[in-house]
Amino acid sequence: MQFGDTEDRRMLSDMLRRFLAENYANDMRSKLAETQSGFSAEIWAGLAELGIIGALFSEEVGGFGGAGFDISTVFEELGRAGTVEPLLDTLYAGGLIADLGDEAQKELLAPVIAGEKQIAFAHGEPGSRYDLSHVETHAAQTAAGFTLTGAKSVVGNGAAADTIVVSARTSGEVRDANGISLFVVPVNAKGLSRKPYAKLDGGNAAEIALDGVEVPSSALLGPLGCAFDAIEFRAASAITAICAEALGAMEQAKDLTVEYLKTRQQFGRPIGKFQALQHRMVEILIDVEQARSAVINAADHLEGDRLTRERMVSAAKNLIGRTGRRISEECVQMHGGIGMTEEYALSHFARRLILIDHVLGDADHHLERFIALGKSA
Amino acid sequence: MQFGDTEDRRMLSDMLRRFLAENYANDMRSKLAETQSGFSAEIWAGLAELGIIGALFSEEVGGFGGAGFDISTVFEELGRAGTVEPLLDTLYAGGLIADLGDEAQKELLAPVIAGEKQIAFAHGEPGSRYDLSHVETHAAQTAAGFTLTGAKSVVGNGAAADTIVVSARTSGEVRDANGISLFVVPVNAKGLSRKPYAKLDGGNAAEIALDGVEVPSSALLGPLGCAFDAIEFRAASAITAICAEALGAMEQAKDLTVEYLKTRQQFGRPIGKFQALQHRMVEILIDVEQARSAVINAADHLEGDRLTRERMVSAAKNLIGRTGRRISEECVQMHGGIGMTEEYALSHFARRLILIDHVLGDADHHLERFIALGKSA
Amino acid sequence: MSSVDYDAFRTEVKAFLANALSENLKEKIRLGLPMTKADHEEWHAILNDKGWLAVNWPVEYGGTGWDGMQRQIYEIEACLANAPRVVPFGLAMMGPILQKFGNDTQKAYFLPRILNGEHWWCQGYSEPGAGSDLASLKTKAVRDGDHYVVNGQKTWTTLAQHANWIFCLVRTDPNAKKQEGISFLLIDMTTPGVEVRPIELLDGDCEVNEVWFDNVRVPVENLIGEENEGWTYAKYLLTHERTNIAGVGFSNANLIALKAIAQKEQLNGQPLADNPRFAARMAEVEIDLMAMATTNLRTIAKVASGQAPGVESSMLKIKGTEIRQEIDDLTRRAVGPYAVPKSLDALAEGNNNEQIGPDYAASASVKYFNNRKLTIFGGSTEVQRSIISKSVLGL
Amino acid sequence: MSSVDYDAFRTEVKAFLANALSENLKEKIRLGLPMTKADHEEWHAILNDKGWLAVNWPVEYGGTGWDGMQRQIYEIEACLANAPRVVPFGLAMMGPILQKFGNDTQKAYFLPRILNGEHWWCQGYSEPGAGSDLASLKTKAVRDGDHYVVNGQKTWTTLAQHANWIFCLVRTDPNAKKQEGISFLLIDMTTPGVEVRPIELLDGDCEVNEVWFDNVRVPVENLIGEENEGWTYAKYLLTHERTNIAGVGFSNANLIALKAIAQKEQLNGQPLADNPRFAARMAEVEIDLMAMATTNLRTIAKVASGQAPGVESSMLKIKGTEIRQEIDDLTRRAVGPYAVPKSLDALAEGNNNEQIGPDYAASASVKYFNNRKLTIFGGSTEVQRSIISKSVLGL
Repeated sequence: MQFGDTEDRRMLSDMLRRFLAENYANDMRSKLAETQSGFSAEIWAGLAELGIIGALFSEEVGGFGGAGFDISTVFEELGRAGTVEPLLDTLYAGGLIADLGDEAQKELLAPVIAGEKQIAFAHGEPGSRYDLSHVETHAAQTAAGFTLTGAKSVVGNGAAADTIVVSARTSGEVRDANGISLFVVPVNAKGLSRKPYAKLDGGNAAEIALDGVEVPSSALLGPLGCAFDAIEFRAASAITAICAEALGAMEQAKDLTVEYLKTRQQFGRPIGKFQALQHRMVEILIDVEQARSAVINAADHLEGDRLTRERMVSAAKNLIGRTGRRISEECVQMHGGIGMTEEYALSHFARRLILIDHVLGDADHHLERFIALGKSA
Repeated sequence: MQFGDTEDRRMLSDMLRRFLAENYANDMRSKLAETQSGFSAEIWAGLAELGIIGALFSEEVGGFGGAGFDISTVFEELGRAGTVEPLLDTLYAGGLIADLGDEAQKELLAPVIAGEKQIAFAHGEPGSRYDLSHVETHAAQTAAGFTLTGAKSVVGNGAAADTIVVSARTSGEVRDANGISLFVVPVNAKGLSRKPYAKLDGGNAAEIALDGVEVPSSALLGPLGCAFDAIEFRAASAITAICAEALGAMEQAKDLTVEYLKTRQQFGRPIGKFQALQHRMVEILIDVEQARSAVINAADHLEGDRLTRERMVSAAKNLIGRTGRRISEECVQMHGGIGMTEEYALSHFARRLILIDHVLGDADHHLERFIALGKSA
Repeated sequence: MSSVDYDAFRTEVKAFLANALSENLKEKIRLGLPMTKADHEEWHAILNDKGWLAVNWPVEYGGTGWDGMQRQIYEIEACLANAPRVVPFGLAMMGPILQKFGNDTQKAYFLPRILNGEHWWCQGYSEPGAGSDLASLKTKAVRDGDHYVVNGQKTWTTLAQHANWIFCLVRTDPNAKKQEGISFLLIDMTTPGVEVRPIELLDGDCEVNEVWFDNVRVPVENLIGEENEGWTYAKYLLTHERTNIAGVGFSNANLIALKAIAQKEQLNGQPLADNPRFAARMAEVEIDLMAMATTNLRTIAKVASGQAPGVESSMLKIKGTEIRQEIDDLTRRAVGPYAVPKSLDALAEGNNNEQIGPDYAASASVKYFNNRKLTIFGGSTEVQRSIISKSVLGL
Repeated sequence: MSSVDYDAFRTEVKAFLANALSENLKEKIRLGLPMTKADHEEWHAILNDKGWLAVNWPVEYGGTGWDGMQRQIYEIEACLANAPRVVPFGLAMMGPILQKFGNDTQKAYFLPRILNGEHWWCQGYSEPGAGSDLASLKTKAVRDGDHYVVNGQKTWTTLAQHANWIFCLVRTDPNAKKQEGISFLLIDMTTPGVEVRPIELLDGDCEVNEVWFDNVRVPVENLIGEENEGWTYAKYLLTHERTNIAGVGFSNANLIALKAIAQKEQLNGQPLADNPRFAARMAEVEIDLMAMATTNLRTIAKVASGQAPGVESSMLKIKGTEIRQEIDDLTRRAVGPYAVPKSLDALAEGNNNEQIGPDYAASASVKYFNNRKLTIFGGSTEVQRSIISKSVLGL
């Protein structure tokens, strides 16, 4: 019963928390929102230097971590500080390269871990919603390699990425798990065009059009048509990560609200003396502890058998989706107007907690998935 | 915008409220629970004498009312007083006789309205749950009439009834709407056996076995195989009635709780001074007003076109199911232990509000029905 | 009330709206794009020409004189037609207060200018330290000859950036306790010393503002009623029947829009609208709305029969905003991953970015976030609960 | 803790339960039938023979000495096997208090008699005027020579009808304020002047009682610790790790039973378990339970590492009872119309009525109603919230 709480991870967590506390101010986010990438290059370099990017990858590919609890440790701190840097996309795309790449492809990871290159995973499509197996984008085999045609939507870090892992169908029907292949594509490939934009909760994304993009055979990542299992596994890592981030954001939202209840005076006393608010605050506290346990369960089973892992991961994303919404809305409501203002940090956490539910499957998606997985148990 | 509130109905309501306030004591219910019928013959006679049973039927069959708002007016008062007398079953079975009966059959209603005879509608079956068209009980046509075979479950007033309206299939498959017929059967018919029991919230019911019960052709109520529309319409009346009863029970539960919050002292002041309880009490008040509007909507459309009527009725039963549970649980919780004791009236209302959801379709059933009806709109 | 032919009225309203609304306005409302000042003014002028701008004013002041049922019909139809809302501060708030408590000079001067758009009003009640608690109101007005000199700060002032007049609660007696010693003052915002600063909210929108007063000189003629009696006048709006506090029209139109979105969004190859759980949520909120629309009509009937509403307003505010927020929440959830892009900017006027995802998705998140304010502003849900608890339940 | 082989332990527990439980007991628990005193005594004796009766006592007093993980495993397996719960008043409450605060004579006399069943304890804290608020405790004990004379009334005393001893909070200093002036007294219920009166609850069950004291003479040796310090001892149980406060074992077993019922119940020709909304509710509560089981283990680990829990108990109580009630609610809903009959009576011993509907339906409503008490007794949810608000949030 360690719950992943090792000495090393405690040090990692302390270090990261200190770094972000010192370098991440609330007003920074609104400035970053005006930039093309939506995030801070300095922070990114700092994270790389601290080894935070490396902590997401195994030693085999040049990292020094990569286990479920390494990921959750890092992302909880990122969530607590409200960072907008693209670590999630790095973990997702980078993980696929680490798992499936040949030696040449794995070399792409060194500059990523060093913070010098940006990557993204272009998987979602206009009609896919949260379905991981929904791939309409098509890869036609040619003499020299493949030609990619299709559209990818809401590609996280898609505006800033130098290299993009693209999923495309090489066989099968639109929602088949079989027949999906991955390709490593440089952003300047001919026929690839991006419509970049900011995300409402910070950072960047892009709509990506693939209009007959020709890639060599060496662009194929992993075996032809069999990428689904790897995508599912890395989605599980990414979901664990984003759940841990949500946990950190919940803690921050909770702390800000408790502090506000203690200081804000109304009717001659701190509003935290009003019992109705006290009792609602306690529900938030309980939600946070439930979320923490859900994250532990997911992280703890990330290296386990597929069925248990996926059930734990879907359970976590469902629970985080439900509690995240409740915490976001309740914390704003208990603050009143001030909780909605951009200049006050809570608004970022409130927004982030809501929008996390729109990434990698919402609470409904994962509940239905949890039920389906239960039937095959 | 009268919402059914006429001078006549106000008088009916006042009269009934006064009668029940004077004659219906809380400790009466536990005594009645020990009897076979589970209800009070004296109260029943009193209700008949006051014209309350008659108010549920049209003048054509010897009553003096029968409209949606007549029904809701009566049942709101019954609910407020927490009566356990079988008016719902009388309305349901009697309504079918009124709507479908020939002259001879309609004559059965006079002693019912006079309070001298008891009736029931045996429709539900062990496998039917809340599906009105689920009828497995079979009626085979014979030279002299019909032979009924099957099992009926949780037949309200089934233990006390003298005459039972029985639904049986004369054609079609188990859940077809077509092919259902109704028969008027005396309880002493050969082959009809009853397992009588008390209901948890008062009154009686029975499991009824039909083991080759022979009835004459004159027992057929309405045209052969075409009873479904009449059943659906009378179910709508009965649902409106039980929703109004729930509304009355909610009001009573609310009033008891407000009173308790004002008088019960804890930590040196009435617990009603604690803001957390105040705010929850307000939610109950809002729920009650929503329930009142839902009852009005149902009663107001009971004589209207089928689709609107059924949508309003299912909407009401769904809303009442949801708010009834919330009010029941919250009122008990705010009372603490005392709210659970049999000798204190709240326990009856709390139980009744929960179990109403198990009669004539629960909140889930009616929500799905509301959605299906919306598609055919 | 029964003399009105409501069916004919509804037909007339529909016909008018179909004719009067420009494509530009309809499209902006449909997409949830921000309205400019000119947009508002365009619509107000059209309504004023028709005589339908002041739905809750009596005919003698240029209002419609409609009964409650007519107002509910108009509200539902206007929302369904994607008509912009009427900015409420002059029409629904300042107007009724002037009519009830203003003197003849004030009425004659201000009322026509609300209708013709010369005056754009905003509301100066809230202060940084006094949200729901007016006892701690700090903005003060000190009498100096035939002027008041006003100093202080108001906040959460919606659309103050467009306004040229503000009605304010100001403290005129610093020694009075609680809600006493407060006066109701009308201030010309072009007076030197008035400054408006925008507040950016979590949806990125800048609808609300701070308004600062630095030695602002206000003629004493601009006092409403008696000095130190301001709370009485302000309170009138809380207990007086407010137009549209239940938001039946908004909820009805938004629910219909949600259903259309749920038909278009696909989930596992089926419309989202056919997903049993999503369908159930839409149906539950529809059922709640059907009941609330009747509660609203019951309240209107009660008022028409001469009874004062009061607590019904609070109940309708709580339930109405809850329903609106639930519909906004479902709409946000319906659009799936497209809730994430900051895509409203791309659609806005003068911006030639292309749209991201389906057009109905653009405003889903922003509207959800923006409308968190519904349960905060205008008397928070918590404040309404306390009012009801005290006045109805006697707790 | 890591030296224990938990898999082997689980196997041992399973094997023991499979062997030790009589069909009669298993069937009663499965059907939710009321347990008689003899039923309880039978099971306690079996556990005591095995040495597994006192799961949270140290070995020196005859307990198992199990660690927290072992206790959770045992609890889950015992519930799954339909074992009766161990009556907690002697084993989980009186025992630990005696071990911590009792003197040697008290320990030597009482502890073995808890184990061998000679003493059946009940808990005398609550009074009609003092539920959560012990400051208004009225039962008084007046010193008279080497006895206390006790007068007053306790209420909500679970299973007092079976008990021969009661541990009570009594007021020994009438002038002290709040929780002071209260003593912790052990009373032999066969003493003249003790009377037990049943309270019938809304599920028709008579588990709780009033206990009246009329000049009951209690030897001073039966005082725990110091006079007027009783609240300190009583409080210990609230902050001390309580066995099974989260109810993981109950919830787990009940959820499995619910799933089986939902497979059997048919809705439109399909198992209810396949109805998307019902399946979703079962899945959500399962997800909540999975998280809470981990929260429970985290708390156990914290205690094992020497930290005092405290507020975790309150959180687990709130969430644990919420989950249990949700499962009870779904079970009631699952059985449909068969929730209505008063059918448990028909199944009970010595009653030859036939069963009404499926056997799993008989106790569904009664259990739902009975377990409304979970959020009321043992420190209501509201009281727990206030404790957490104060101690963790500092509000």
